Amino acid sequence: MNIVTSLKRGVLLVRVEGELDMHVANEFRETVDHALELSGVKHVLFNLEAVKFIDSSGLGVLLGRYKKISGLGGIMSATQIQPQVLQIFELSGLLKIIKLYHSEKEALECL
Amino acid sequence: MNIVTSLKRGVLLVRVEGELDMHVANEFRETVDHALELSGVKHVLFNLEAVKFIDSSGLGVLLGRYKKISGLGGIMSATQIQPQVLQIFELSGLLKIIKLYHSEKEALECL
Amino acid sequence: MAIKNQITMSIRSLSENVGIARVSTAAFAAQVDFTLNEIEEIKVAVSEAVSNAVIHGYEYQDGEIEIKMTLYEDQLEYIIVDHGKGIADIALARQPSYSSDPERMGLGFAFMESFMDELYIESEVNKGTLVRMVKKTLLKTEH
Amino acid sequence: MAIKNQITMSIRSLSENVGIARVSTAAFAAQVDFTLNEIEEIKVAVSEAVSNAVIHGYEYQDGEIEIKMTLYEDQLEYIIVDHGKGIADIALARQPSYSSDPERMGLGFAFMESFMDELYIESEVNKGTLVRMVKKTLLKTEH
Ligand SMILES: Nc1ncnc2c1ncn2[C@@H]1O[C@H](COP(=O)(O)OP(=O)(O)O)[C@@H](O)[C@H]1O
Ligand SMILES: Nc1ncnc2c1ncn2[C@@H]1O[C@H](COP(=O)(O)OP(=O)(O)O)[C@@H](O)[C@H]1O
Repeated sequence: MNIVTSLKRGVLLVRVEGELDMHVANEFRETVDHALELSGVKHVLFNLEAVKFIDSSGLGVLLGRYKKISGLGGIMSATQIQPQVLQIFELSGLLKIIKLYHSEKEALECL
Repeated sequence: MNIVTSLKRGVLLVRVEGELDMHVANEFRETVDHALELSGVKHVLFNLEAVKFIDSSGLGVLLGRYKKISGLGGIMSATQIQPQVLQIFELSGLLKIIKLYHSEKEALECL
Repeated sequence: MAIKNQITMSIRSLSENVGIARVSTAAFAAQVDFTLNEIEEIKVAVSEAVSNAVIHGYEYQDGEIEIKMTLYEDQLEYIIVDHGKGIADIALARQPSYSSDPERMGLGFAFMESFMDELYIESEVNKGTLVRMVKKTLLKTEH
Repeated sequence: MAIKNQITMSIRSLSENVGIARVSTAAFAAQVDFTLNEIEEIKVAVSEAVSNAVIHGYEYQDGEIEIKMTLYEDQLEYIIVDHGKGIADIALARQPSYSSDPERMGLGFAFMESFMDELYIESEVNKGTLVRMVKKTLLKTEH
């Protein structure tokens, strides 16, 4: 798992690479929460292009981030989701609460 | 394993995809030998771009093809070898008897 | 039913082994002409079952998890066994969104159920849990 | 030496399982910060040992092959065991280019030797063969 966070136009951009399962769930949660606190912004955009696998443990951390972000009044969105990850998002209902964009550019313009 | 053979300027071009181990050795041998007989040509060019793995069983079939081809007075050559496969070729001495080219085009012009 | 291939694995209850189990079971499934999507479904189902053994079965403590993969004429079977805590009420545990852990989503069994063709659970409190999942290979050819 | 992780596998002696063993052992090795090249070397070594069990140990007949992978503080160990034909003269078998089969290259043990840091072979005729290979992980970190 490789996570790179950066600030773009008042949005926390999180680029994730790897398989989002229970093994990396803690590290993922801590990295994102830490970056959120440091940056002081409230909107988060996940670029999931390099996430080839997710299961319910990975979903759980994303849902936890959603609760935190919306508690701050922010919007959680994602871009470049792989079909396999999208299927899991659909099944779990996560698709209803997370905003999807085709590209980072599009997302940053809309947020 | 996926093997596609074709005739180009009197050379049998063999494009291989997959892992060249004992599981696919027989199929590989039969496909190449059959194409050699059908075509009636004597030079063979292997495009190994999509061969990500080879072990001594895979090497064995290549060496067997070399013996057959040189017995017919032909030249055996290969193109686009992956670094990992190249290392095995070097260690086994196969590099000394097989001609390497950068591209199919270069090989077909030289053969 | 004649067994065409079988692999058994015994892994330690460690989170890093969930990914290794996933890779191994996917490689086993690749013998059959499943689509990439079906292989992904198997990976999710196995990931859920093995994660459950680590999280709930052994509560992140030491333990062994056994994985048995069997290829039959018409189906692929995965059995995941732990010798941990066990499940008191299987019907409750299988309910979507039910989790004994407020931090978790309760979707593990729901995913196993939707991604595989059969799901069977056997469990005894303080003895352990066995999860058996089947994916049909009918109309598929083998490599 | 403390064991940090361990997985055992039992596979049938079938050529399709050589690739599955390779994938599983590579996934196990990926816990350590090996380079891609080192992982490839491990894959070749494991492929040779498992292929030998299928080809020479069981001569393509039914049989079980056990694979034990262990991660220690400073090394990764792979043990491959078959209960087949065995090797009468291990020193001879280890010689590069020696093969009891004229169709083969006799490079299996040579590759195991050059790609791993240690190679140890134990064998008894009609009992079986054990191959133990070690790759040092010194100076590597774990994920
Ligand atoms: N191997 C197991 N050992 C003990 N309890 C288990 C096991 N697997 C599942 N359970 C129980 O079943 C519940 C539901 O499991 P699941 O649907 O996978 O959701 P989750 O893992 O998110 O809790 C778990 O919360 C747990 O109480
Ligand atoms: N698992 C085994 N069981 C029985 N004999 C073996 C086994 N592994 C190797 N051998 C013997 O050792 C010889 C050398 O093995 P190796 O160096 O791998 O070359 P190759 O597989 O090409 O013959 C084999 O030809 C065989 O006679």
